[in-house]
This record gives sequence, structure tokens and C-alpha cells, in this order.
Amino acid sequence: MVRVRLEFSGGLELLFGNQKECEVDVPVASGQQELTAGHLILWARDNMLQERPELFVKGNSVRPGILVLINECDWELCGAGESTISEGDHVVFISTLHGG
Amino acid sequence: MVRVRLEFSGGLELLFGNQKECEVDVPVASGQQELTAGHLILWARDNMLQERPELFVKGNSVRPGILVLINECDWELCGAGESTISEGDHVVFISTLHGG
Amino acid sequence: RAPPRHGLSRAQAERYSRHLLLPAFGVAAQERLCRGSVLIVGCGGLGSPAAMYLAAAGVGRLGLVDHDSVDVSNLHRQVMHSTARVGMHKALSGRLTCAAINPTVQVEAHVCGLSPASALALVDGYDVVIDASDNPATRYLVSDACVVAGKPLVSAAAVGTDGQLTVYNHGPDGPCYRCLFPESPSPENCSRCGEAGVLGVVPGVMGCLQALEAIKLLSGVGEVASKKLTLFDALSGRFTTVRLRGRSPGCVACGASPALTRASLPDYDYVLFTGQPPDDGPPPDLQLLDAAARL
Amino acid sequence: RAPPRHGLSRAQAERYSRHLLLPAFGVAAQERLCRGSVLIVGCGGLGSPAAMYLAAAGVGRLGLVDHDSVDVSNLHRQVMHSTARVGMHKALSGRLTCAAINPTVQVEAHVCGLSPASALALVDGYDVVIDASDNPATRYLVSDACVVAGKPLVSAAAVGTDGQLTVYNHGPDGPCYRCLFPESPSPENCSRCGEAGVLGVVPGVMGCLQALEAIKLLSGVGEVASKKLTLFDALSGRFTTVRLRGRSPGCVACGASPALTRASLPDYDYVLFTGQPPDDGPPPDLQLLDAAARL
Ligand SMILES: [Zn+2]
Ligand SMILES: [Zn+2]
Repeated sequence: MVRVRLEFSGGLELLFGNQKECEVDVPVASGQQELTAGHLILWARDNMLQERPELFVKGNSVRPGILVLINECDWELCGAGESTISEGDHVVFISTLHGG
Repeated sequence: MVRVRLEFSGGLELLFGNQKECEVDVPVASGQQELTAGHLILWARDNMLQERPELFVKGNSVRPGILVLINECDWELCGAGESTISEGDHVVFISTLHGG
Repeated sequence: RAPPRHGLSRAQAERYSRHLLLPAFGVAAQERLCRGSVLIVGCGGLGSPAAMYLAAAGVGRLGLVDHDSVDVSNLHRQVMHSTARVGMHKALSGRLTCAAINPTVQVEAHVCGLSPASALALVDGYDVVIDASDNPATRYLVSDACVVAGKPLVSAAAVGTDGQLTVYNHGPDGPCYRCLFPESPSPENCSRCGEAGVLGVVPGVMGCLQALEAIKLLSGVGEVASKKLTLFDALSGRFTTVRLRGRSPGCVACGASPALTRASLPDYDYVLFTGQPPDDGPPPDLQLLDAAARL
Repeated sequence: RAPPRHGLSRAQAERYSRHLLLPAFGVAAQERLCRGSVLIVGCGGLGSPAAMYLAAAGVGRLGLVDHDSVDVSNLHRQVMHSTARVGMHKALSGRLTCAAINPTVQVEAHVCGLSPASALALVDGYDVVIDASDNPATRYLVSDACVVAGKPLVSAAAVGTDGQLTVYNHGPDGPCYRCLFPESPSPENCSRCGEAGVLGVVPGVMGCLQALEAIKLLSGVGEVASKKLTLFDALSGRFTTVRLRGRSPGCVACGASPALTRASLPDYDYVLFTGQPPDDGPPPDLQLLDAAARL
């Protein structure tokens, strides 16, 4: 199990029971040594999402328009879906906004 | 020696050669086990201050109107001048502003 | 159509529709705003955005306090005034702007500024107070009056490229201005816009944040910035929030046995205490030509 | 007295005196502002404070773009418009307000909005562009036009109680909007003010921060928020800054072999690409009465 601090913002929290922050224990995928960001997304979909999964996930990743931040860093800087998530990491899913 | 990340803001940086942030190695006072915030203030006055020490120090502490923050916390919450400063701590001296 | 089950008129429901749509806000919060009142002390760089956004948001009654009139050197940051209003009283100019944005809001101009003699009567008349002033004497006076009158105080300041924001005198143990600064800084330790200059948009950011805190206080929505100080460094674009001490038991204003009371406040000498008159420092012309030549 | 050794008139030196006094700013930075120009795409919640503060700061030429007119439901956040101007074109109303603040600034109203056919000609005419629009089709168009024209883009958005800010297409490897969002979100993934509501002061804060970034870009003072995204959570009062990816070599707009060029951009179908028209979502009346009744 890996303890992760999850955060949802930009409206995504509405899909997760209006919860903006939580701490969760996420199991490592069977056959894997480490938890990846990609696996975390699928785990959050299956275990936390309360409505409309099609607004959070597309294929094995997040929907277009959603940024994933690992420890205050764009996940593209550390491997996107392949990024390793370690104990205590802070992962933010944020929907880009268009309004003004 | 204790390595401390120092920051000056709200105009105080002007007394320190217009330097907003720096890392310094501060010796523990002779006869003491640990570095205290009070000693750090006197050390900064003697080793870093470039002008008008009377605008930074009064007696053995900072001037009225200056807040001291240790690791993003008001030093009054951890002992003011008696607070222990540990390796890697972040200490901010900030002058309160009055303008609008 | 059935009549609406709330206290907003059809015109209000239309004007505030984007607040009503907000799950976190909604009708009840908007009704509290519309019934609430805010006193804004200072119609300058902070007071301009604070007043405009609170008028726009529908706060029922706004009080605008200033003793000064619009100067052309104000206009780079005090966006509720205009060039045609140079020489007009700032509180009156502010009232015109706020009323134009939202004529359904009551805006009261207090053109004599805040004095120890008048402060309590003014502060008593509003739910929330915003300190948008520009000098230590007024800052201590506003804080003391809020403590005596039992009103939360949204305080901000901006000088140079730095901004600061906190809410005083809120909740069971929120500190007042004197809890943080029991002793007045000496005049040489005070950074003021007239001396140090100010990047105009910095009070813009801070004044908007003051309006937000006032909206939170009135509506009951969100976390109020009590025992927290938000620092803004405009050049790096960085905001930092730090934790502040709680109420000090020995505070002469809000402590266990306060020296400052409804009876004593009107006679307190804030000019003597701070060593400075309630204004924004020396006239700028002394330094201006020098500064302008520094190319 | 000797004549001033700089290019500011005596009236300008007086108006901008608080900028001139700033050690970090001074005359040279003010002169660059006065010679600079900014195009503001969108005269709504973000565009209002951005335009007002840039006019006040003395940016030489401002372009205000909108295709819409003032509606009463805008007034809770779009503080450069007034109740008397309901029905007036937003770019014209904005021009009146900016000119009243600072008549020495040139303000151009572009009342047809931004279209693929017109975008490049508009963006070519200014030094810095501010995206203060309210829909994905316009956001992709503004970004593409800035990449093709080689202009930095100060982008912000505000919906609900959240705000976001970054600068695109700046520096040797700053990303563009498409580097971050190569694929358009589906319409259901788009939060817009007309649907989700917005706390009025949130675009106030974000629009001021946009003005600040534009001032940094023009003046050369301070750190520009390139490859950094600032997030604002108004309910908690929390700002977070996160590090963003650099330019993507495969980006169709700013990559090594871009599909989007000066020749192809005018024919690009942004409505098809985003699946949404360039507006702010469904008319509010559909949901408004429901929302208003939700007490
Ligand atoms: Zn106190
Ligand atoms: Zn790109």
C-alpha cells in the first residue's frame, strides 16, 4: 500500500463527492514493484469516483483538459502515466478552466 | 554551524544590500548547545546588515513592526527569541507595511 | 410560474445569477450579502477594488471613509477615481463609481476620515470593517475601534512590490493588530506609498483579496484568513501564507483587562503613540524630480 | 530647474510618480510601459481589472476585444461596466472606463471579437496579449495566433471559486496552450461561468494578476510566470504555484514542424476542434429559476 495525498480541483471535485482533498492507501498493481500514476488514476476511478467516470478517464489516462500534478510538478516532467508515486506524495488532478 | 535559509521582505531587504533571500552558516553562540532565534538576529546584524542597524535591532530583538517567521510560522508560537533554529530552517524577517 | 421561494427580487436574481449558480454559494449566501454592510476605511489603492467588488457583489450597505481628495498621482492605482475627478473628495468619487456599478446598493460617503472621536460611531454601524488606510495611526485606531465594537477587521497593505493580508479580531482567539504589534514601529520603520512608491496593481490584488474576505465573513462561506498572514511578492509572483499567533491575554485592546475601552478610546492619542500624523508621508515633490532623473 | 533627463512629460512624471519612486521600477521601466501595447481578448470578469490597471499604469496603447454587449448578469464581476451601460458594446464601455482613468493612454475597441480570419492582424499589432476570454474555441485561437505572431500570452481563467494563471509562448522554451492541452476537452469537461457560476471577485484577483504579468513583460522587471501555473482556491484563500512542462517538440502550433502557420490559421475550424461555439455556454435562464429556488 502507498499512502497518497490526493486533491481534486477546477470542478473535478464534483465527480468525487465534492471532496477537494483526502489521504488514501493505494495498492500496488499485481506484478508491479511500484505504484504508477497511471495505476493510481484507474484505482481512483474504481474506488473513489462517484459519478460520470467518462468525465475523468479516457482509455488508461485522464481526459483531455485535465492536468496531473505530482508534488507541485506537471507529471509530464516525470514520466506522465509511468511516473512512480511514492509514500506521502501529493497528487493533484485539476480541470483546466475556460471561464472569465 | 547551522545552515539557515534567510529571507528579508517588506522593505527590510534594503538594509541587507537589497538581498531578498540567502543561505548562511551561523555559528552557535559560545557556551550554547543550540542556535536560538535571538542569537541569529544579532549574528545577522553583525555579519549581514549593510546600513542603519537601528532599523533592524532594538536591544536584543528585532524592532517593533518586524515579524519573525520560522518555517512559515510566527515565532511567538515557538518561543520568540528563545526559539531553536535547526539545520535547514527557513527564517523570514518581514517589516509590516502601512501603505495602501 | 410560481413565485420564487426566497427574498431576492427578480432583478436581484438576474444580477446575481452567477453567484446563485455556484454550488458553494447559492441563494442563502447571496441573501446574507444583500443584508450585510461593510465599512471601508480608505478610498485609495486598496479601497478602490475592495469597494467596487463589494458593490458589484451586492453587499447591502457600504460605507466609504476618506478625508482626502483625488490627486493625479493616485490614478495609477486608485481605479475607482478618474482624471475628471481630480480634486473631488475620494469618498464622494467612490460613491459615484459604486452606485454606477450597482444602484441597488446603498453607499454612504464619510468625508471626514476616521478620528478617535468618530471611529466607534462609524464602526458600530457596520458588520465588517476593511482597513484600506495608508498610515500606522489610522491602522491602530481602526483595530482598536473594531475590538471595542466587536467587529471583524479585514486588513491589508501594499508598498513597493509587496502586499500583506490578514483578518483581525475574528473568532474565539483571533488576534487584533495590537496583539501582533503591541509597540508602534518608529516612523523610520514605516514603509508608505508616498515615500517608497508602489506598483499600482499590487494594491489591486490585495484589495480584491480584502473584498473576498469580507464576502466570506458576511456570507459564512469559506475559510476566513484569521491567524493567517498572506504575503504577496509581486516581482516573483509568489504568495506565501504563514501562521500567526492567537489573541494575546495581555493585549491592551483585546486582552483580559483592556486599557482601551468604549470610554477611553476617543481620548487616545494615536499621533503620540505612533509618532506620525494620520497621512501618507511627506509630499512626493521633495523626491520626485530626483527620482525622475534617475534613468 | 534643469529639464528632466528622460522621455516622460512633467504630467506623466506626476501621474506615475509612485512607480518612479520604486527602486525596482523607476523611469526606464515606466518609459517601456508608456511605449508598450497590450491586446486584451475579452472585456468581462478578467478583462475588466486587467484593462483598468493597465490603463492606470500607463501602457501606451490598449486593444479591447469583445463581440458582446453588457448584460445585467455581468455586473457582479465585470466592474469596468456599469448599470447604465447595459446593452452597450463591452469593448466600447471598456474604452470609456479606461479613457476616464487615464486619457493619456490610447484605447482601441475591437467590437467584432476574435475570429480565425481577423486574429493575426489584431495580435500582430500589439506587444503582449492577454487571454481574458470565456470559452475553449477562443482560447485555442488566441494561443495559436500568439505563437504564429511571436507574442507572449498572459492567460487566466476563473470559474466557481477557482482561478488559474500562466504565461504561454514566452522565452526559449515556454509552452503554448496546445503544448499543455494538445487535445481539446469535450464540452462536458469545460467549466464555464454561464453554467457553473463564478464568485465575482475571483476573476478580479486573476485579472489583476494578468495585468501584473503584462507589466512585467513590457517593463522587463520581475519574473514572468512562464512554465509556472498559479492556482487560486478562493474558499481556502490558498495560492499554489506548480511547475509546468516546457515547449513540446511535437506541438502542432509551436513545435519543430508546425501545422498551424500564418497561412493555415485563418482557415482552421476551432468550433469543430473544440466541439463548442465561441461563447460562454447555454443561456442562464434555463437553470436560473431552479437555482434561485434552491434555498
Ligand atoms: Zn489584541
Ligand atoms: Zn505548443
